[in-house]
Amino acid sequence: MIALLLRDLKLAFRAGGGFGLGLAFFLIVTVMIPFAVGPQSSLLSTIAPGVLWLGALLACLLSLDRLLALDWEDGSLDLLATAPLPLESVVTIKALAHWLTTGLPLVLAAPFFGVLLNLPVPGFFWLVISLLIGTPAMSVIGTFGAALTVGLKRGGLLLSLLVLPLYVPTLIFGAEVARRGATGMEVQTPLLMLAGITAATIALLPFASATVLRINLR
Amino acid sequence: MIPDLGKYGDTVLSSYAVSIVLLVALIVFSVMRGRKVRAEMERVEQRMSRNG
Amino acid sequence: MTLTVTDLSITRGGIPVLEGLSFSLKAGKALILRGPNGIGKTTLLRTLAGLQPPLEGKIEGAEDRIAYASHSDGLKPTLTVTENLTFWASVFGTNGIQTALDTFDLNELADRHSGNLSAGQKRRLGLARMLVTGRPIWMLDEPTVSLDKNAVQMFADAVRAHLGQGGSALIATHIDLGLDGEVLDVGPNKARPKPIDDFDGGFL
Amino acid sequence: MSIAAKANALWEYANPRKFLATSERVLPFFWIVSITCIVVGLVWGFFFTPDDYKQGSTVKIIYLHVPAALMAINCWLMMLATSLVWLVRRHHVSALAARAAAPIGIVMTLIALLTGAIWGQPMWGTWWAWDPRLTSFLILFLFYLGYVALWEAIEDPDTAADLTSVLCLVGSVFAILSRYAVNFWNQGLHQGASVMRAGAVTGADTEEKVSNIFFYPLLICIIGFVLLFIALVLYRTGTEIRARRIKALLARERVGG
Repeated sequence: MIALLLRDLKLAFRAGGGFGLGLAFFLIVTVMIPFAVGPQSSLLSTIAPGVLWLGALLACLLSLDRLLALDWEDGSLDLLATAPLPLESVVTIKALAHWLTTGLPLVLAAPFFGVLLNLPVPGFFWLVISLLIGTPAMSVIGTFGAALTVGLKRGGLLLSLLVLPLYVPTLIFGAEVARRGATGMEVQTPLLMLAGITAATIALLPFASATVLRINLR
Repeated sequence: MIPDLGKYGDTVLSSYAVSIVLLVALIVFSVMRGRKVRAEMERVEQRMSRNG
Repeated sequence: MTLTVTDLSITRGGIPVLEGLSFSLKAGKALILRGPNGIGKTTLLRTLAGLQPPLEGKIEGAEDRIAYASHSDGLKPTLTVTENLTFWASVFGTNGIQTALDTFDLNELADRHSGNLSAGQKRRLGLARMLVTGRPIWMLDEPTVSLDKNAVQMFADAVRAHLGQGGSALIATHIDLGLDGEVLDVGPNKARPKPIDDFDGGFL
Repeated sequence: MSIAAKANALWEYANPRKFLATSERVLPFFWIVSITCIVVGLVWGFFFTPDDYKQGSTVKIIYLHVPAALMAINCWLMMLATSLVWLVRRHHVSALAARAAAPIGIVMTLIALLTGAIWGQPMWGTWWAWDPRLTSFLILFLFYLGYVALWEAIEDPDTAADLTSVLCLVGSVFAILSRYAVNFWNQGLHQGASVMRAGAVTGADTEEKVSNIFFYPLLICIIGFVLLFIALVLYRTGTEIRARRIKALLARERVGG
């Protein structure tokens, strides 16, 4: 299992691995938003938590179609399916690798982009916390979507369509934590809901992902 | 014939129009596709039974 | 241990392709699969490897004993030869890729990225991957495609060595490799369609 | 007949040929009764019910809005049930019924959304408000679109049935989650959805007696929509069964039948 994780990380960091793609997209979104909505700092600081969350979500979405497709094309998935490793572990590791290469950099970069968008000072802490809790759920849900569409040519658009409604609860609670944190309101309820969703998806969704992957490998 | 709908006439009539158009379209498309598929199946079945 | 297949029927895309297939593969032997293209040799190998369920019949002695190699062999072009092999060795819980490097003459290439290898070298790496799994039954789908004469000879030697150590191999190929084993022509096992007026059958 | 025997008899309809024969026999009844109900309910509601004292004539929209919204949700529930049946018992008719139902669900969701938007324009002063109920229906609409798109995208019919069934199960859980999330996110402008009390639609302070006037035509419309849904599902499932058979026959012809 560790070997698979290390290999995926190695692949992501080597040339053509796609590491940094999400981060670049995140950067583009945050830099372009002020050009689109105007430079008033009061407006920017109001929308900052939501924009940063949405940017993170889209950056995550962008990298999903590579998550399993590369291993599908070169036959690695066939071999992993015949290996002693259960497929449930394989998809969990894949999601973890995706989070480490996409989600975690976004969490770490978010405060810097928060500065660009005039995020109020108390918001930084809650933004990072909410992203830290929420992005793993996005990776796990995304892995499910990737497993559903892995055998399809041009599955990218379909993948986005399938995953988008599944991201709604995470986005709502995550952005709510960041927004409430920025305005100094209590964050306990949405934070608990967000943590609950993440815990439940990590615990249960890999089974669904492995099931659909097995069906797709037939 | 049409009752007095007051100031909301457009609202009510457009709702009815949109809904009925959508329902009728759904039924018409279902039936059209159903007919087509049924004819196609008979054609294929006949060809298969002819060719053994 | 012997791989035994009894009265196996397999499907591709929901349509039966081969039926009534029975054979056994003893340790130390090879079985060459023959048959026209598209008859379902790949499907048979995938079914035996456990990637898809059979329609009917029994497969015994296959569980966790098969190393399967499809047309594409799961190698990452941005990883080196050593890295690729080490990865698969640890996934299958074996260690020591040195034997594999020696067997397939890959020592000189050990630090090259596998994307920079020639087609024949890649194929050798693919076979080395079979060896590091430590599994006794090799299932090879057209393994000699894109190999030159020398490489084919090397491949045949490698399979022979594997057989000599008590392993076995099931190979779908068109050429003669001079291996100790039988040839199985799956042509006669082509599935006959059921009568078409059987409506339920129309669903299969 | 014992209950077990009855249950077994029910599964016989999973045989496609029996399904086709039976549905053909009962379909005319469903078509006629459903369309009659809808026409009667709508005519009654449109011509013979008074305006609401607060909402004026816009109250007449409920005869379409409420039944469509109900069917939009029930259609997904039916797909969930048939998906489960497919996953557990592998009856092809069940999977095909789910496939046949999805576009009906799309149309019902669309009607609920559009009539809601048209009604919201004079009432809330805007075509679209991010009201929890409207938002939930928008999310449901996305689920339907994804479900249909996945069916269309996959070549092998059994694989498609398996994958869409799993998507339906997972989607259902997330749809419920979204519903709670959206409620939390915005308390909303929309009235309660208690259909059995049409008074909920006409404002809480309306007398129950008055709401009965709206209730009966609404009930007839709901019955009509339910029956129309059944008729459409039966008919469209028949179409899917035949399409599936064509595909199987052609595939067999290709392998040399």
